[in-house]
Amino acid sequence: MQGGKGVNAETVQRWLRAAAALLHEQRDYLTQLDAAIGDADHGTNMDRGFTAVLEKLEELNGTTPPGRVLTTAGATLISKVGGASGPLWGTALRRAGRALGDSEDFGPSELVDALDAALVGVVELGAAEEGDKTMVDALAPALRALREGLDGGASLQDALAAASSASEDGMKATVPMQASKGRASYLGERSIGHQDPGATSTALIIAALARAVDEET
Amino acid sequence: MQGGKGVNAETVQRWLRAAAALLHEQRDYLTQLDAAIGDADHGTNMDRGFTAVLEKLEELNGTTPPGRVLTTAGATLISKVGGASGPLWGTALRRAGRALGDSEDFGPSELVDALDAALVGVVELGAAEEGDKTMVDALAPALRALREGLDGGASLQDALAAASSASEDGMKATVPMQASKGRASYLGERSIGHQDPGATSTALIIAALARAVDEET
Amino acid sequence: MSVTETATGMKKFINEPEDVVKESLQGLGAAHPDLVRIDLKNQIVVRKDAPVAGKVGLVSGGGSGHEPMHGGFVGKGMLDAACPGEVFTSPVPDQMLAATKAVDGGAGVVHIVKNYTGDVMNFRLAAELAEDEDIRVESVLTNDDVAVEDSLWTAGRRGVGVTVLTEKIAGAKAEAGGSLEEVAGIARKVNAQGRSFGVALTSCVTPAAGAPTFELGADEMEFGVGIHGEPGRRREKIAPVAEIVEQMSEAILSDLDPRRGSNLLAFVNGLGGTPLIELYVIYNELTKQLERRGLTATRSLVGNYITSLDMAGASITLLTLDDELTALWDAPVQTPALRWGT
Amino acid sequence: MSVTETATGMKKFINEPEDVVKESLQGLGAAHPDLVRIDLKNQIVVRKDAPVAGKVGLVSGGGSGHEPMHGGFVGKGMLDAACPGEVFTSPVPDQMLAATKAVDGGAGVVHIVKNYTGDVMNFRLAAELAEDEDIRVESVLTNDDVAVEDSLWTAGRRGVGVTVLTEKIAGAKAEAGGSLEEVAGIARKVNAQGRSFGVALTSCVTPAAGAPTFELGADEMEFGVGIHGEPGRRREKIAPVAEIVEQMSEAILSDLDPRRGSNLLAFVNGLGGTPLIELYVIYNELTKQLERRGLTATRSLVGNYITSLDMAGASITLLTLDDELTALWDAPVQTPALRWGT
Ligand SMILES: Nc1ncnc2c1ncn2[C@@H]1O[C@H](COP(=O)(O)OP(=O)(O)O)[C@@H](O)[C@H]1O
Ligand SMILES: Nc1ncnc2c1ncn2[C@@H]1O[C@H](COP(=O)(O)OP(=O)(O)O)[C@@H](O)[C@H]1O
Ligand SMILES: [Mg+2]
Ligand SMILES: [Mg+2]
Ligand SMILES: [Mg+2]
Ligand SMILES: [Mg+2]
Repeated sequence: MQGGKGVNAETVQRWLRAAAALLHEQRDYLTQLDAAIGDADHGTNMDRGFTAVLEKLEELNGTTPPGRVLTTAGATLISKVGGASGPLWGTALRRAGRALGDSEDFGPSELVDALDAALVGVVELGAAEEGDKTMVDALAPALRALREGLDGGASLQDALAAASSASEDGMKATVPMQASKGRASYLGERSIGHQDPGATSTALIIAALARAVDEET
Repeated sequence: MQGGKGVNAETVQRWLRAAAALLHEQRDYLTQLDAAIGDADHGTNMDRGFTAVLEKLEELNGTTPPGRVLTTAGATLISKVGGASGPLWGTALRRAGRALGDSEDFGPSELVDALDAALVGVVELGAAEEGDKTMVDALAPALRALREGLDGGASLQDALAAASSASEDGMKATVPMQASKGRASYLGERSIGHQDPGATSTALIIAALARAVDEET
Repeated sequence: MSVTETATGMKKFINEPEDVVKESLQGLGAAHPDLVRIDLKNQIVVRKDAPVAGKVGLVSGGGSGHEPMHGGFVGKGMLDAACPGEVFTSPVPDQMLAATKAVDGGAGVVHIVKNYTGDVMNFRLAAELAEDEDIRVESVLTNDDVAVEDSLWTAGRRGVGVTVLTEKIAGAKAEAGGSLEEVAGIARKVNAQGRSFGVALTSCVTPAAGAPTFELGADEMEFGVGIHGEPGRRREKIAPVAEIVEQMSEAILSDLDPRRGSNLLAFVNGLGGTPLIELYVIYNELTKQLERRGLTATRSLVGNYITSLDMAGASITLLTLDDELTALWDAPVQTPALRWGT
Repeated sequence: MSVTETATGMKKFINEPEDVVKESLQGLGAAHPDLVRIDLKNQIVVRKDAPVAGKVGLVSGGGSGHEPMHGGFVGKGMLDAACPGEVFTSPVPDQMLAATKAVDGGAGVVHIVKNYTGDVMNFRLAAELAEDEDIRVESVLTNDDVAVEDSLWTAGRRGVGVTVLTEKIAGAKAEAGGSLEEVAGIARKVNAQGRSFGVALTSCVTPAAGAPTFELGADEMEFGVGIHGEPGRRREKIAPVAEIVEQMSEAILSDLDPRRGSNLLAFVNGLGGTPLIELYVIYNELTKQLERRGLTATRSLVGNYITSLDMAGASITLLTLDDELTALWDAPVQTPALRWGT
């Protein structure tokens, strides 16, 4: 496969650690965003969840395949977070993990399949489409950009960098949107003008993935 | 009797009207004083009471003797005010009225006896002495000054003017006192530095009396 | 003046401030016609089936703003009537006389009076008027607030949380056919065996004033506050609840001084603006404090029962129990605010 | 971090913000050992004598901060278990599964779920897990808040006050031996016949944030607020309560549209920081609104039952009654927060 070596358990663990660090750092910011159009707990929720994930990672020995690491992380989020983001991100990581199966390491195309499975899981559970002002608005563009980048022959690193900035654009694009899913939808037009907290945490998680793979080389 | 003509029902009614007007005017101020060392209702209480007294006065025909006017006013305060000031001022006016009996009009010495009876009634009910930081600190000095003035040959008007300023001095003197009666006593030393609301309303009522008699001439 | 005009700091569901008490009473009557009736003219709440022939009548009253006390405690097994005064102002003798006459079943009437100068004076005048009409009246004073020293230099300790327990237990005694002396006796016993202490995190706002009665810093609490916004012993920085409850328990227990192994009724009361989730956190800390001292809470009451309008704060009341008090506490009660048994 | 360090705007009786829920649960368990037991590990409140063999189990849950809902409604005649999440965050499937297993008496378990995305998703995952363990689960959604339009463009109406009535009435049906379908059926009927509307005068302050969730001007109210501090339909100037209640009643009744002469259960609920004296003023205004429309409140509930931490505000819930619902409402209930009959 082209564009640098494959991704392995190492990378996945680095991804989750980087995500946990970013979410912890941005915890209060995410909660403030949620205060504006939700119930002021998104930062606390994600931070609580990924802190629990880190603890779980300690228990795993080095030999656990990357897919297993992700399903474990997803299950942990489901049992620790609650709210909307718990089941959604929990399902996302579990589906991604299942897609990877038990292989020791994997390449770009498997990563695309994994993220695709994650998105499908989120949409199955939450029934949100792009434009509904949810995490989907940051996840879907990331996946598209990754796929396009790789198809266009870019390296995994470069494709992920593109995915990350696409995710950020998607996050910013939620500002003018009127929410039609989740708590923010209760606000109707008053949800316009605020950035969606879940899209924001999603952009952080994608950025963490890009960073984790980048550090490979 | 020396020093101007006697006092009659007219005068008493003017007194009560003037008192009602002053208390209504100072209502919020009295309540603020009570907020500092009590429960923020003294202005409301006195205003409610004397407003009811005014209504009662309407029902009395001109022939009602002054003593009757005062006992009626006292009974009205007892039924309308509540709190500490209701029974205290109600008793004061009732006792004063009883002291005057049914005479058509009366002179300075009867007025002294009436105010003396009022003070005795207040002390019987509340067991406060001068220095306890209560209405007694404004009522007792007024009575003393009135008596001394008249004994010294002053006119009723002048003696009452002296009584009124003595009452104001007594009111001001409550500021440095530590309360040992009423709600303010719960504060212990923290009651020091605040002017007693009841002493303040009492000074207003004495001032109203001086004014009412002054208008005679 | 309407709420819109006086809105600053006035976050209240009211029409005219001067009508709050009467309108709230009408609401109480409309919501609980099976338990109470309202005499609007006399501004009193009367048990539906009063007077109960042969039963000692139980009357209490005081300023409004402490709901559900007292009106919410009128009903079978507790009060026969309540006299609500204006907000934070004791009721007048006329109300108390009307209530006393309305509930006298021939066995006499007990007045439960919280120890405040105004309440004491007005109930005293009312008792005299009632006796003029040949109704036997026994007055019982509650004065359980250990935040106030009971000395010659004060009006004496305030009546607070123990009043609720006194009304419930004396009410059960009256329901059980106790005589005037017995009902008054058990009421005095409850008062003697109970102590309270309160803490405020914010001031209350009276409808008449429309602004906080006292100012507290964002990180301050009023330690030993009264239920009328009367300031307390001292002002302190807000501390973790474990420390606050330790200090409150210490103040109460050093005065009550129950012997080790005693059974207690532990009453954690909200002052109006503090949510139940916090009251249960306080109760959790309280049980630790009691354990440390070899005491057991065999009965509990947690909620907003004697409040101070919208004040954020809480009080703790501890009552030493014996079999008689426990049985009377457990006896059926049917009032708007306390209901159990049948 | 301790309260003293985070005190600004944080007028709460707590230790560490992250421990509030667990410590409050411990307090609930300590105060009511006769009614409930606490499973701290799974963070659930379980009826003392659960599982009751042959009885349909009733489980509810949701974010904390709404006390007494749901933990205070666990006991005979109401819920068999409650799953409290973190403050304003729905609980997790693990808790719901543990609760479901703890109360299954062999007749299946009904989940009462308030319509919020998070609650719905987590209960859905829990139901799947329970079915894997061969426990029959029926989920009932409550969505009574008419402040939110129920359209394709929203997550649908929120579940609020009617949840309390649903838990009481379905609980009575289960106690009476109703089947899984019957209990779920009556619960759905209550939800279908009930509507609510809420107004906030102040924002709540979550322990985690330590500051108001939203800012309201001194003379503003949030009209149509949710129980998590979610802003409502619009912001308005505070008006006299008569006007506020007229608007609330209008919003509810135009949607519920009961026929003239209907009997209603009128539920005036405090959001946590509003004192009872005001709730009864609201009830008084509400009875006028109902009269005007030829409706009668034959049953009432007034108090803080589904709250939003320390928020000053109130909600009104109206439920159309028939003989069956009335009888089930009157049936005995023995929980920390609702108690009557035996
Ligand atoms: N139906 C849905 N589909 C996808 N994402 C959703 C959906 N509903 C909510 N979200 C996401 O969840 C975020 C809120 O998460 P969080 O605050 O943790 O949960 P809660 O709303 O239960 O408090 C929103 O910002 C949004 O991005
Ligand atoms: N025992 C007493 N004797 C005389 N005056 C008293 C006594 N107790 C209180 N007062 C007076 O009453 C005033 C308070 O009256 P008010 O606020 O109307 O009643 P309350 O204290 O019941 O709210 C005090 O300022 C004091 O002057
Ligand atoms: Mg949220
Ligand atoms: Mg006062
Ligand atoms: Mg007063
Ligand atoms: Mg939430």
